[in-house]
Amino acid sequence: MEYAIEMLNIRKEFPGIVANDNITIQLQKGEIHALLGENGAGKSTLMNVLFGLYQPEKGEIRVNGKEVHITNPNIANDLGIGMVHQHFMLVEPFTVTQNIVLGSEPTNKLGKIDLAKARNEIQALSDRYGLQVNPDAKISEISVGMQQRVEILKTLYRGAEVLIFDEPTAVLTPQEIKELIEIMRSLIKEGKSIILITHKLKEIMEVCDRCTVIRKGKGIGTVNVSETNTTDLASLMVGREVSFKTEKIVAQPTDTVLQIKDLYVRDARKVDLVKGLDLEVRAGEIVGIAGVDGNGQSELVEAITGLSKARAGSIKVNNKEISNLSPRKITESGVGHIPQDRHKYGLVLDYTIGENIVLQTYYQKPYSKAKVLSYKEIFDKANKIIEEYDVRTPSVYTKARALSGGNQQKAIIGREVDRSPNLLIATQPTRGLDVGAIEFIHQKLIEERDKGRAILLVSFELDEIINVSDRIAVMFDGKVVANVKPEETNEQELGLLMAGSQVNKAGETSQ
Amino acid sequence: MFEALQSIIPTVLFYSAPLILTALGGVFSERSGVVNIGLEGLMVMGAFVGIVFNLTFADLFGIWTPWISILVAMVIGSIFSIIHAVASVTFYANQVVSGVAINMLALGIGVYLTKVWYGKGQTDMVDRPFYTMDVPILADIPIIGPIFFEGIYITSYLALILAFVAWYVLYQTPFGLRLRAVGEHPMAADTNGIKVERMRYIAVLLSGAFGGLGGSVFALTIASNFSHATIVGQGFMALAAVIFGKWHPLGAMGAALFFGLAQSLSVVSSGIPLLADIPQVILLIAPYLLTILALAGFIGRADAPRANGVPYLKGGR
Amino acid sequence: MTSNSKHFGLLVPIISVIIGLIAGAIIMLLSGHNPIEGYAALWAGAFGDSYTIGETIRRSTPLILTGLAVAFAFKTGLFNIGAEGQVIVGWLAAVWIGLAIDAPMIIHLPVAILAGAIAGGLWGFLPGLLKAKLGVHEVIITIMMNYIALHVTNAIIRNVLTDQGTTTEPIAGTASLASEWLQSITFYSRIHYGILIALFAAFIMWFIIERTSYGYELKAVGFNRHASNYAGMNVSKNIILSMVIGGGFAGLAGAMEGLGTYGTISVMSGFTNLGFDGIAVALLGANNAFGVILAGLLFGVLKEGAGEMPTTAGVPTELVDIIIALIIFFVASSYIIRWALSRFKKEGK
Amino acid sequence: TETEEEGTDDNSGTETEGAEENTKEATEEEAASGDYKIAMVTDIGGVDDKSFNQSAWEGITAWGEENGLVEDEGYDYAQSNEKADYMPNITRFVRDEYNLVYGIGFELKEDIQTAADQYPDTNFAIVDDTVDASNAVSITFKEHQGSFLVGVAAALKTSTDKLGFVGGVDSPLIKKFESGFIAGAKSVNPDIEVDVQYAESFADAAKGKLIATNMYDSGIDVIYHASGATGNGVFNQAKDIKQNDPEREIWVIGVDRDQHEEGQINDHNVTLTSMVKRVDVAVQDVANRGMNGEFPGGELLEYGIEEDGITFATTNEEAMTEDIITTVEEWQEKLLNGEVEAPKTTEELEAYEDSL
Ligand SMILES: Nc1ncnc2c1ncn2[C@@H]1O[C@H](COP(=O)(O)OP(=O)(O)OP(=O)(O)O)[C@@H](O)[C@H]1O
Ligand SMILES: Nc1ncnc2c1ncn2[C@@H]1O[C@H](COP(=O)(O)OP(=O)(O)OP(=O)(O)O)[C@@H](O)[C@H]1O
Ligand SMILES: [Mg+2]
Ligand SMILES: [Mg+2]
Repeated sequence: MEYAIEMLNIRKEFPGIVANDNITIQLQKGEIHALLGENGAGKSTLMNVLFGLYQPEKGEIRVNGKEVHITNPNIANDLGIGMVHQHFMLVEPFTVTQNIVLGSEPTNKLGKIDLAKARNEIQALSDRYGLQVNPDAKISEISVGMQQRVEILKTLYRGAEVLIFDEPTAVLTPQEIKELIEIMRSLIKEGKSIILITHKLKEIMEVCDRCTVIRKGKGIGTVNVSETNTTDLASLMVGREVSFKTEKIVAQPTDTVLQIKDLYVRDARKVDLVKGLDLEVRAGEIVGIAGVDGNGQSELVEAITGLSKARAGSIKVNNKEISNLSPRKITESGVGHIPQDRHKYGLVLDYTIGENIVLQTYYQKPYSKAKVLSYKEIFDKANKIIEEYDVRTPSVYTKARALSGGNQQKAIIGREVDRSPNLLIATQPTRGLDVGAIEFIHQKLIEERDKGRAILLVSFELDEIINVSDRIAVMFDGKVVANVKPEETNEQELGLLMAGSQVNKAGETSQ
Repeated sequence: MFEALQSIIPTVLFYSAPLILTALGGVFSERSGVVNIGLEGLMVMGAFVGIVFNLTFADLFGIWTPWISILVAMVIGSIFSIIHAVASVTFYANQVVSGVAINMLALGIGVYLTKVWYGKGQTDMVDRPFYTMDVPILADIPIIGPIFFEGIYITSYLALILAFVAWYVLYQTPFGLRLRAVGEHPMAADTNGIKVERMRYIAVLLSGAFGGLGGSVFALTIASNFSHATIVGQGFMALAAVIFGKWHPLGAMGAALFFGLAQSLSVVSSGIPLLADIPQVILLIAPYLLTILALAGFIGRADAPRANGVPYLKGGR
Repeated sequence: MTSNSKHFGLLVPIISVIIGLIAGAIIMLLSGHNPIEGYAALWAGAFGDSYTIGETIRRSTPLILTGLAVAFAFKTGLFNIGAEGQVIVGWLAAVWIGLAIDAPMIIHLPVAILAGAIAGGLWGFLPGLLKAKLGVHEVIITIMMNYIALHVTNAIIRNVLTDQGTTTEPIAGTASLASEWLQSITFYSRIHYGILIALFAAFIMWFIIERTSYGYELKAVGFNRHASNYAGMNVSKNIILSMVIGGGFAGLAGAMEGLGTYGTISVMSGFTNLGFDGIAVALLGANNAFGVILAGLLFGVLKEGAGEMPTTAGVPTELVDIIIALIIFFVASSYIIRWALSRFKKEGK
Repeated sequence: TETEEEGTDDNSGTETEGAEENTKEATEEEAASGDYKIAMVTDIGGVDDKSFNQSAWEGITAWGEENGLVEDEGYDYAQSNEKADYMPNITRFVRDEYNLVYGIGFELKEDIQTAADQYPDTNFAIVDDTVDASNAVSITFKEHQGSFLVGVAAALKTSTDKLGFVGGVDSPLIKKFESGFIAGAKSVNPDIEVDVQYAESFADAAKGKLIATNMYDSGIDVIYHASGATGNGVFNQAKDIKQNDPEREIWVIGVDRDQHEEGQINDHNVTLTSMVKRVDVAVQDVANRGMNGEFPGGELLEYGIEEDGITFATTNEEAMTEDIITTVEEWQEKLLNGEVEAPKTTEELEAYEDSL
C-alpha cells in the first residue's frame, strides 16, 4: 500500500507534559482517515507537528515514502500538506480573496497584487470542488460555514494533496456539516487524502475509511471503520465503556419559570433577528432549542441574560419582568447561563480557577464582607466545586487558561449550577468536548431538571437536543415555528422544520 | 482668501512634513502589530544624527549635505529601532513600555553624546540646512502655483509622496498584505507561511527609518541645531496622527496636515479680527482639543489592528 | 513552579538593574570617563550625607505616586500615559487651595491634598469616559490631555493666581507638608511628610486591588471585558473608576510638589516628566504596590545621585537617563532573563 | 563672539573708578589667601545656552582666572536639568563652603530666597529677578533700555514700517523687552506698526518659524525676538528667505548676546543687531564687591546702559550703518541723561506713546 503521509513514532513534549508519546499514523492515498481521542489527548499537537508549527523531539515523517523535515508551514505547503485549523486562521478585515492568496499572491509587473487573476483561480477551484464563496466579501461578514470553505480553498489554492481537518464540524450546523461531508467526498474523488479530527463518532462512521485512536498522548491503534462501531470506538478512546443514550425519567414540569411574549431583538447591525418570539419553560423540564445557526438563537439568549437589549416584548422569570435589566439584576433574579463562547464570556482566563468560581457572586456574602474579599471562603467554595464536578486542575490556584477546554467547561457548569438558578440557560454546553465529558454534562443537566429547575438548552447538535430535551422548540427566522416531543420526532423531520418547511404534522400533534 | 491660503499652506506643509514622515513609520509598525510609542525617541535620534552629520561633513558633501544627512539619519534611525524590535518581537516585551524606554534612551544618548563630543548641551547651528524653493514650472501655474509650489521645502513634497507610496505598498502589494495580516492575526499569517517575526522586524525598522527621516527633516528645516529641546512632543503628535488617521497612511497624512493647520491658524489668528479676541490659551490647546473632539465624535470607533501590541508566541493561544 | 515564578519575579528586576548599571559603566568607559568615579559620585549624590538622603526621599515621593497612577490603570488593562497632565493639574489645585483658603492646618492641609487628588482624578475621568462609552483609545486622549493641562495651568497661573507673573505666592503655612523638624535633621533638605502619604497611597492601592471586591472587578475588566459584562459587572464604570483613581494618585504626586517641595507653582515651559517616569517606575515595580515603592526609591536615588556626576566625575547627567532606559528594556524583555535563568538552572543540575 | 571677548578683556566701566581699584587690591589679597569662592547654578537652559547662563559663566570664569583660581575649587557651576535640581545644586555649593552662589534666571528665585533664609552665612545673588534677604543681592537688567535702542535701529532699518516682536513666554520680564522695543521704534516713527506674538515656549522652534513666516509674509521686515530657542525658528525663516532672495531686505534682532553667528547665510547676515545683556559684567562686579567685603546684601542692582550692563551689537557693519549707529547713540545719550525713559510695562508704554 502506498502512503501519502507516514508519521512514525512521533514524540512531542511541552514543559511538564508529553503531548505525543510514540504515536504512529499512516495515511493512505485517497482515504479519509479519522484521528480520535479525548480532549487533550494530543490530536491537534500531532497535526501541528505535521504542518510544521511544532518540531517533534523524536520520530520520522515521510511524505510519499520519502523522509522529510517540516520545520515551518511553508515546507508543509510545498509538500502539498494543507491544514484547516480548529480555530479558523482567517484575517477578519480582509476579503475572502485576500485571505486565500495571502502568502502566495499573484502579482502584475508593477508588483501590485493581481486580484483579477486571483479571483479567477478561486472561482475555478470553487467550481471544481463545489465550494461556494463570495470572493469579495469580508470574512467578518460571512457565515461560519463559508469561512470554513475559505479555509479549504486556502489549502487547495496552495496545491494541497493532503488536507488536515481539525474538528471542522464542531462549529457547523447540521446542514453545513452535510455540505462539508459532500465536499470531503468530492476532494477524495479528485485524488486528495484527508485526515479528519472529530469527536463525533457518527461522522467517523459515515465518511471515514480508517481511524487512528490516541489516548493521553499514546497511540492506541488504527482500525478499519467498516469493521467497528461507535461503542467500540468510544471505549477504545476513553479506555472504558461509554453509554450514549442518556438515562432519564420522564419530566414532571410544574410552574412556568420563563415566559417570553412577542420578543424582538436586534443584532449589532440593527437588524431584527428575533421577530415576535413566544416561549415558555417550566420548572422541571428541559426545553431544547433546535435551529440552524443565525436564526436568532444567540440573540434570544443574549436578551434573556441581559447581554443585549430587547427591542420590544416581554421576558418574565417567575412572573417578574426582567427584559432590559442589567446582567447583574438578571443573575440575581435567578438566571444561570452557560455561555456559548467560554473563552470570551465564560471565564477570565487570567484569573485562577478559584476566582472564576465566584465570577458572579464575589460581592456577596460570604465571599465579600463590607467590600473586603475573603479568599478563604472563595477557595473553599472552589475546592468543593472542583471536586463535585471533577474539574481536573492541579489546584484552585491554577490559572483558568491552563485548563483544557473540557475542564474549563466543567468549571463553568459547576459554577452556574451551584448557584441554584431557577432558570439555567445552557448554550452549546458540550461543544468541542469528548464523549466522556459530554456524558457527564448531560447527566448534570438532567439532575438539575429533576431538582426542579427550568432548563433552556440551545444546541446545534440534534443528537444532543433529542437525547437531553423534554420538549423541543424549533427556531426559524427569529420565531419558534414548532414545538415537538423528542420521542415523537427524528433528525430528518427536525432538519426540515429547521429549514423553515411549513407543512408538519409533528408540530401540530405536539401542541 | 487667496492670500491667506498662500501664507498658510506653505507653513502647514513645513510644519506637518516631519509629522507625516514619522507617522508613516508609526503606521508601518502598528499595522504589523507592534505598538510604537517610541516615535518621539526615533525622531530625537533622527534629529541628532541629522545635525551631527551635517555639522561634521558639510565641507565634504557641499550642497548634498542635507540630503545625505537625512539618509544617514534614516539608516541610524532604523538601526536604533532594532532595540525596539528585539525587545518587542523577539523577547515579547510589553511594547508600550519598550517604546517609552526608546524615548528615554534616544534623548539620553543624544544629549550625552552632544556633551561628550561638543562639550556643551547643544550643537551649533548647521550651515547646510534645507531651504525652501519654488518648484520649476509648477510654480507658474496661476492660483495653484503660488499656493502650493512657491516657497516650499522639497522635503514637504517628499513627505506627501511617501505617504502615497506607503499607501501603495501597504494596500496594493503582497508585502503590504502580509504585513497587515501579521498585525491582524499573526497565527493565520504564520500558517500561511509568512514569517511573522521577520515581517515585524521589517516594519519596526521601517518605522525607525521614517522616524529618523522625520526627526532629521525637522532638525534641518526648522530647528537647525540639536539640544534636549529640539524634539519635544512632535513624536507624540505623530503618534496621535497615526491613530487619528486610523492607522492608514493617507489618514495619518491628513491628520498631520490637520495638526499643522491648527497650529498655523493659532498663529495667523492674531491678524484675523474674529480670532484675535479669543484668549491665547484657547488657541494653544485648540489642536489637542480638536483631536479629542474628532476622536470622540467622528471616528470614535477607530479599530486598531487586532494584534497590535500583542507579542506573537509560536504555538501560544 | 509557583515558588519558582515568585523567585523569578524578584530576580528579573534585580538582574535588570545590575545589567543597566554595568551597561552604564561601559558607556562611561567608552566615552573616556572613569566608571568607578562616576558611580562613586552617584552614590555620594544620593547618600553622601543626611542632606542628600533627604533630597533623595523627596525626589522619590512623587515618583512613587505617579508609578502607582500608571500601575493602577494598568491593572484594569488601561495605559495611563496621562499621569503627566494629572500631576500638573493636581499641583495647581493643591497650590490654589493652599493660597485661597484660610483655615487651621487640620482642615487646610487635608483639603489641599484632596484637591490635588480630585483634580488629577478629574483629568483621568475624561479619557476614562471616552474609553468606556465610545471606545476611544485612552493613550491618545491622555497624551492630548497632557498638553491641555500644561497650557491651561500656565494660563491660570498667569491670569488668575498672579497678575501676569510666573510664580505664585508661597502657600499658607497651614497647607504645607514641609516640616522644619525633618529639614533640620537633614541639613535643610526639602524632605517633607509627603513620603508618608506616598507609602499610604501604595498601601491603599494594594488593599483595593488585592483585597476588595472593587479590585476584583477592576482586574476582571482589565483581563476580559466580555466576561466581566457577562458576570454582571459594570464595565464602563470600572474603566472610568480606574482612570479616576489612577489620576487621583498622579494628582497627589502634583500635590506633593506643590505643598511639600516647592510651596508654589510656576509657569512651566515643558513637562515635569514625573508622569513619564511613573511609567518606568510602574514597570520596574511590576505594577505591584510594593514593587512600585522600591522602584520609585531606586529611580529617586539614580536621579538625585546624577546631579553629582558632572561636578565630581565629569560625567553628563544624561548617563542616568540611559541607564534607566536600559533597565526598563531589560525588565520589559524579562523573557530573555527568564530564559537565561532557566538555562542556568538546568545546567546547574 | 567679539562683544563677549571684549567684555572679558575689559572689565572696566561697570563701576566707578574706585571700585575698580578695589577690585585690583582685592584680587591680590584674595588670590593669596584664596578663600573667596564663587559658583553659579544654571537654569534649565544650561551653561552653554548661548545666552545668559553662558554669559554668566564666562563672567565667572574670567573672574576666576583673573584671580588665579582653579575651576572646581575656586569657582564652579552646577547644571540644572529640571526645576527639582535647583535646590540641591544650590545647597551643594553652600555645603562646599562657597562664599557666593549665583542663581541664573528668574526660575531660581524661590530657591535662592529659601537658601538665603536658611544659610545666613553664605551670600547669594539672583539674576533676572529679585529676592528679599540681607545676604542676597538681586541683579536685574534694564532690558527695556536695550530693547528701546534696538527698536530705534529697527525703525531706522525698516522700509515697510512694520516690525515684529516674538516673545517666548508672556511674562513681566519679556514685557520689558516688548515695551522697550515698541517705544524705541515709535520714537523714531510713531506710525510704525509692531506685531507682537508670544510662542508660549522658549523651546518651540517650529512655532517660532511659523510666527516668523507669517510676519515676514505680511510685510514685516524686522523681527526682534526674545524667545530663547524658539528664536532659532525665526532665524531659520529669515535665512531661508534670504537664501531664496538675497536681494530681499529681511532682518532679525537677536537677544541676550550678540547673535551675529546665527544670522550668517552665505555672504549675508540677517542679524541686524542684538540686544546684549552683559550678565558677565554684572556677575563679575558682584563677585568683586563681595570679595572686598562690600557685598551689597539686600540690594537690588539694576544694570543698564550706564553700568555697561546693556549694550547693542554693531557686528553687522553692513546693516548697522554709520547713520543708524549715530542715531541709536543719540537715543542712548537721551536715555543716559534722563531725557527719555524707556517704558518697561504695557501701562508705561501706553503713557509713553501718548506723550509722543
Ligand atoms: N502550546 C502548548 N504548550 C503546552 N502544552 C500544550 C500546548 N499545546 C498543547 N499542550 C498540551 O498537550 C496536550 C495535548 O493537547 P492537544 O491540543 O494536542 O489536544 P487535543 O487532542 O487536540 O484536544 P482537543 O480534543 O481538546 O482539541 C494537552 O495536555 C495540552 O495541555
Ligand atoms: N500555552 C499553553 N500552555 C498550556 N496548555 C496549553 C497551551 N496552549 C494550549 N494548551 C492546552 O492545549 C489543549 C488543547 O488546546 P486546543 O486549542 O485544542 O483547545 P481545546 O482544549 O480543544 O478547547 P477549545 O476546543 O474549546 O478551544 C488544551 O488543554 C489547552 O489548555
Ligand atoms: Mg485539538
Ligand atoms: Mg478542542
